[in-house]
Amino acid sequence: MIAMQSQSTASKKTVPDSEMSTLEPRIRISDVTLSYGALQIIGGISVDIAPGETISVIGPSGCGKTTLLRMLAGLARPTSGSVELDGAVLGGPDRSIAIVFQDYGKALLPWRTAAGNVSLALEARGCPAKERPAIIQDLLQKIGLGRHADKYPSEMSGGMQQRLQIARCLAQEPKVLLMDEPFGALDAMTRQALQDEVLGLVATTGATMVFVTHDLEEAIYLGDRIVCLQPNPGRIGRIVDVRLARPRDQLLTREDPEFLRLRRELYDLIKDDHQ
Amino acid sequence: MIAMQSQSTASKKTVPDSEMSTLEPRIRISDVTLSYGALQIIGGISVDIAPGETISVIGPSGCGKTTLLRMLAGLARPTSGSVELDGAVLGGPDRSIAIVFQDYGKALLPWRTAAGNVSLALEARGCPAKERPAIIQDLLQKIGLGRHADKYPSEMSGGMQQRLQIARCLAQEPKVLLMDEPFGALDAMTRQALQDEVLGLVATTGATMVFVTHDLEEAIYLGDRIVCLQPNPGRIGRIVDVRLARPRDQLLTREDPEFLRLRRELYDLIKDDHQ
Amino acid sequence: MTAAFGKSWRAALLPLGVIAVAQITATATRLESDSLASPAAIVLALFSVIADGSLLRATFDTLTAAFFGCIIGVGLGSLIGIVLGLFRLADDLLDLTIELLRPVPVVALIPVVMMLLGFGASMEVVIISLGLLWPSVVLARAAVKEVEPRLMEVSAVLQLGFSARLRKVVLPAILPQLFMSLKLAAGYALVVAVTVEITANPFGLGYGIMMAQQALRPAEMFAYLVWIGTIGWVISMGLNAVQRIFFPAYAKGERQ
Amino acid sequence: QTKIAIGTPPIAEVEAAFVAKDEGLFEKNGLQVEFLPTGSNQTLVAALVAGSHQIVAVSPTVMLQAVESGIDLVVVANCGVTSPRTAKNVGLAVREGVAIDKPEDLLGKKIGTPSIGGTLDILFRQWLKQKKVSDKGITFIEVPIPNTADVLKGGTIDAIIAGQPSLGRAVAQSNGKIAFHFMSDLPADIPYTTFVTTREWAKANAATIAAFRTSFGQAADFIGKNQDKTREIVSKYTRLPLEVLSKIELPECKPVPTVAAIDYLDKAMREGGMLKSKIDTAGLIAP
Amino acid sequence: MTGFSFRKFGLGLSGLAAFLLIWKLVTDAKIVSPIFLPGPERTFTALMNGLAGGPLLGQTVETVERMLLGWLLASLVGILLGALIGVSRRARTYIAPTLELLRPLPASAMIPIAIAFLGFSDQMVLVVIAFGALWPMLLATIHGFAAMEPRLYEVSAVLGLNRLQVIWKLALPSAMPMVLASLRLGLTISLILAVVGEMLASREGLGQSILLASRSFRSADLFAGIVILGAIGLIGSRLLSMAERRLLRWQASSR
Ligand SMILES: Nc1ncnc2c1ncn2[C@@H]1O[C@H](COP(=O)(O)OP(=O)(O)OP(=O)(O)O)[C@@H](O)[C@H]1O
Ligand SMILES: Nc1ncnc2c1ncn2[C@@H]1O[C@H](COP(=O)(O)OP(=O)(O)OP(=O)(O)O)[C@@H](O)[C@H]1O
Ligand SMILES: [Mg+2]
Ligand SMILES: [Mg+2]
Repeated sequence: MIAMQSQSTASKKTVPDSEMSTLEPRIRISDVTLSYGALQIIGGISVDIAPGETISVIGPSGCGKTTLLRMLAGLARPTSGSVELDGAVLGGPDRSIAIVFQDYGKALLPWRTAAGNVSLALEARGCPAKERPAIIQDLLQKIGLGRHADKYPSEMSGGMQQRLQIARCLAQEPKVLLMDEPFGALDAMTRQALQDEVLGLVATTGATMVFVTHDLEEAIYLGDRIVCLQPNPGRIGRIVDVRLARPRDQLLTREDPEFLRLRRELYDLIKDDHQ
Repeated sequence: MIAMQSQSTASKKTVPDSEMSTLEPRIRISDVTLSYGALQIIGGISVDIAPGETISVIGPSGCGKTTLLRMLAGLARPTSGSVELDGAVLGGPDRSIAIVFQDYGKALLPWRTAAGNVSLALEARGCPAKERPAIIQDLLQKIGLGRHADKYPSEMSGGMQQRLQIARCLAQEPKVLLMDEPFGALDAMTRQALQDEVLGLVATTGATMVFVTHDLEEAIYLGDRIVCLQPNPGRIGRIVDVRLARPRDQLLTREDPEFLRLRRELYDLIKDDHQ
Repeated sequence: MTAAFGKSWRAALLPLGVIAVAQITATATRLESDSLASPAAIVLALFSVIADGSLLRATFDTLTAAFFGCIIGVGLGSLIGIVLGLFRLADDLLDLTIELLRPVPVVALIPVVMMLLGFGASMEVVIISLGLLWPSVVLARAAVKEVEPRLMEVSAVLQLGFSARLRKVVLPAILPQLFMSLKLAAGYALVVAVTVEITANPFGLGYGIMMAQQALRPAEMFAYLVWIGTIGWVISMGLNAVQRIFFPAYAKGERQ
Repeated sequence: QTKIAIGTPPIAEVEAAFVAKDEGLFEKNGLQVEFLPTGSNQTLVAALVAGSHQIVAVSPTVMLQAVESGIDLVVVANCGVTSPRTAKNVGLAVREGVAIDKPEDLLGKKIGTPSIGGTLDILFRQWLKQKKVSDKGITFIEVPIPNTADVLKGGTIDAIIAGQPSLGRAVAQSNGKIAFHFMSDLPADIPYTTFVTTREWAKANAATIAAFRTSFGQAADFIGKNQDKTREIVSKYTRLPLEVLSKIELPECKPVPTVAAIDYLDKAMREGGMLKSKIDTAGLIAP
Repeated sequence: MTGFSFRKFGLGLSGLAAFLLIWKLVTDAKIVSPIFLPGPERTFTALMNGLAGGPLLGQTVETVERMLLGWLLASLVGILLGALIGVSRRARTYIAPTLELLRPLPASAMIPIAIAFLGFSDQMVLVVIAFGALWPMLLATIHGFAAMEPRLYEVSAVLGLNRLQVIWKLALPSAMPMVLASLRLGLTISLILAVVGEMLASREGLGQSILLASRSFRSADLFAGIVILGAIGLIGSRLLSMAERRLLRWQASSR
């Protein structure tokens, strides 16, 4: 039950190191635990996440990544400890926090087309009907579904459904973006394109992002810090700072020696955990 | 609409090259097309798959990988062309063909525990009730769910559900194993362990496998041949032979120069396609 | 337990309010009628029919008929509905005929069934099951068509036989809907039973209503009605409890 | 002892059956009677044909229609019949504010009737005919007996044909009056209900029918002599409150069926278009 | 998407033909007296007579009108109440138990009471129809709300949808298959209750015609009425299926 409070700061260009520690964290996770009955799933996690920061979360299957994200979204109540958003304890879901669910198939409205599903988020935040089509088309274009606006989820491939869910979350214009293996069903090229798309959006909107993935390179490429979870119960094993310059580039960043070093480090870490 | 009939043979140790061409293919896909209404999804695919061979399928999101697999499983009827299993045209689903669905969350019986879900396949093939618990426990152990036999799917993480579905397919003892991004929700270590597990099973049972993935390394590591699909409509862009020795090894095989060469080749291929 | 008790007074608020208003109006207008009665008079009448034992006998007769009618009607109807939901051919073949037969009021068939079976419990059971048959068919068919297609594909791949597919995939998947159908049917069975008794069969609660009506005892008629409402409510509560005990997974899912 | 099942509507007009049962007259004549007061006439006929009952009491008009459509019924006995003594039991109640003083005033009005095509209904139409008023000019609406008073008061109809006690209540509640005691102008001895059975059964059970008739004869005597006791018995079987019954005249009980009465109704229904084909009325009474 | 298939139509007709044949065989075998159960030919003759010169057509219009109005009323009330109970805990505690208490009350037994309050009016019959036909829609809506994919409730919470939006945009569409099936049931019940209402409250219509036919043992006329009822039900249900195919397009494509 090691709860490591990371004092290190993210090396994001927009937010200089010195400023970071003085800034109020956007999300403060304080000694959070969660149990189902007698079974403890999450055991004492504490992290502060600064505004605009991107945190990658990795860890073995079933270690509690999804559960942690659900708590950040206000969908699950911690058994003890608390999650704070901008200094106020999070009591439940909030429109400023978007979450991309891991089971994309279930999170879409089967009776709405791709455009309709994106529209839902716009309707929720009261966007005027006239402006919606343009925003929707723009978002669908960005995630590569521009030509599929009229398809129902049942007529889309797994990767397309996954992307559709991302588009809906972006339509929410969230302050905090929680993503649970959002690119799991995508091929390498589409995935890289979307990584850059998301990074760009996060940079322009200043959104804070927590990104669950099982792809180490993805975790490094996207994150300011990487939280490595250990299972039984889920807890923080290590927090790794990613000191790579931004904006990042699919070719250059991935060839950066620091990138390769981090990859090796993480790989060894999880291999040790696995044994 | 280029339909490339691969004449090349898989370099599987058990089946020498010379024998291959004389052998009846286990699966013969002859000029298969599929349309939904006016929309053509699959446009003329032809491949022969030898018994015991493992084919990896890669391709961009929405190119028709899942659709192809569904036709091989007898779940979708080709609009033209035919799929033959052991020389007989496939008329519908068959118990000797197992399929791991991409949307794992929907393919499990929510009212049965992990053990119960695996049991379903045993019940289907009339396995005596007394023998079932041992087989189930063995399978769950293999995929790392030994301690979760009594959990319901709703109480499992995404990766656990995915593994559970694989266990059920293995319980079917299939001649042909169709896998649709089966490891998409798994972390790298679990994924590698399961890759070896599946390879071992395929080797011992002599099953034929068609494996859809978006992970190039996984495609190379598992396959005897790699079918690269191109979208709109889905068709074969290239078939790449994997001349890597078997049994394969996570460290050695991945360091093999041929492995790295193949990776580069595939990467360039899909990058070209993507542009 | 206490929580349930603590809540039940709130449930009683609305009916109690209505009763109070009714009593006040009845007293104020000095109600005298052959078809209406004041709540107080109804309560008195209820006690008198309970006291002379006629109510309990009638209840037993009605419930027995409703029970068997319900079992047969819902069982057969659901089975037909499931078959129709699973097999396109059967559905196409019978759809037209079923849609034609469905709107036939069972009341109109009473004389025909009477011809075959005369007065008695079996006639009533047959009519109740006829009345429940079509609704059950429709609901079961809709439920089957709603089953997650992926699960149907799983059973196709595993080549489960009809009965295995039914027992292992379809039934568990549609159980919540079947239960809803049963809940609906249980209420409706009571309705049909009482209707048959009012119009034809000389026993049970409906007969009691008919006699009270003919005998110009509105209070007694209302007493029967109130009693029927209470029984139906108890049955429905019972079914809810059964649902919670036997399908906790569904109850859990449903409460979300 | 012969066992038979009898079905009747729960009304005072079948008093003889109640009395014969309650006073043990059936037993005395070797009949063991199971007794079921039942709602509608049609189901009673169906029960008769199905064989679950041997004798049922139906309105004679229903019997005639059944016979016309091919159900071979015969009359066993009568009970309540029209008579000057009970003429005041039935009347046309008119609500306050509706002017009906002479029969012609009925034209264009809405009139409630307890059962379209029932005995009262047919008799009222006969009366209209006597008064040279066409029933085509009047809208008849069927109103169940318990609703008589409420419906008249509610104003959806102008007048209603009713028997006691509803008649009195309807008049009182609507501040109306009884416009006509039309029964006074109609012939006596027309049965309100009649006990019938199938011809087949009647042939095979002549002795039972004789015993039944004897019982009814004795019951009629009893009724003539013991009005109060009869009221008690009727109240017991029909569950009509005794206070209500004690305010009205009990129906005249004449058990022996007559061809004349059947002919009268047959003619009336034929004129009203309710019967079309020929019926051998003479053969309708069980030998 | 034309919605018409010859195969389906042909199969449906052969099913119907088989049914008519069985009907004919049963009546020819005289299992039930022909006085109560006429054969198909006699029914058809009576139907033709009634439609050609007789009153059947006008009565049909009356009954259909009554049925439709009652059904609309019942659907509206049922779905609104169901939605209310589905989302509001307060409605669940205060209203639901009373509804459970009312549900088993036989609509036919309510008619005398309704008459007492509303007289012999069309409104009275409407209220009775609405009362009786309400329950399937009510239960289906409540069930649909309860059975909605839990993940979608989470989606609505995250998007910050208000209660009305959750009902309108998530719960109702998700309950749609069930609700549509219950609308069909409701239509049938409305038709049956329109008929029963006409019988008991003597309103002009098929109900009264059936009642009078049954009273005078004109079973062929009675069955002619029943055949019309069947036809009304069939047409209503076909129209609903067409609506269903449109509304459930998203579902049709997944099978
Ligand atoms: N409702 C529940 N009841 C009991 N246990 C649960 C429940 N939900 C989740 N768990 C358990 O909590 C643990 C963590 O689950 P979680 O979904 O957070 O894992 P994860 O890290 O997201 O895994 P994956 O990478 O496979 O998605 C798992 O062991 C799972 O079995
Ligand atoms: N029922 C359907 N109706 C219309 N189009 C469909 C239907 N099912 C699939 N498609 C289309 O077929 C194409 C191929 O889908 P498929 O699921 O086979 O893709 P995929 O290669 O598996 O993609 P992914 O990697 O994202 O899972 C997609 O463009 C999809 O929109
Ligand atoms: Mg997860
Ligand atoms: Mg796919």
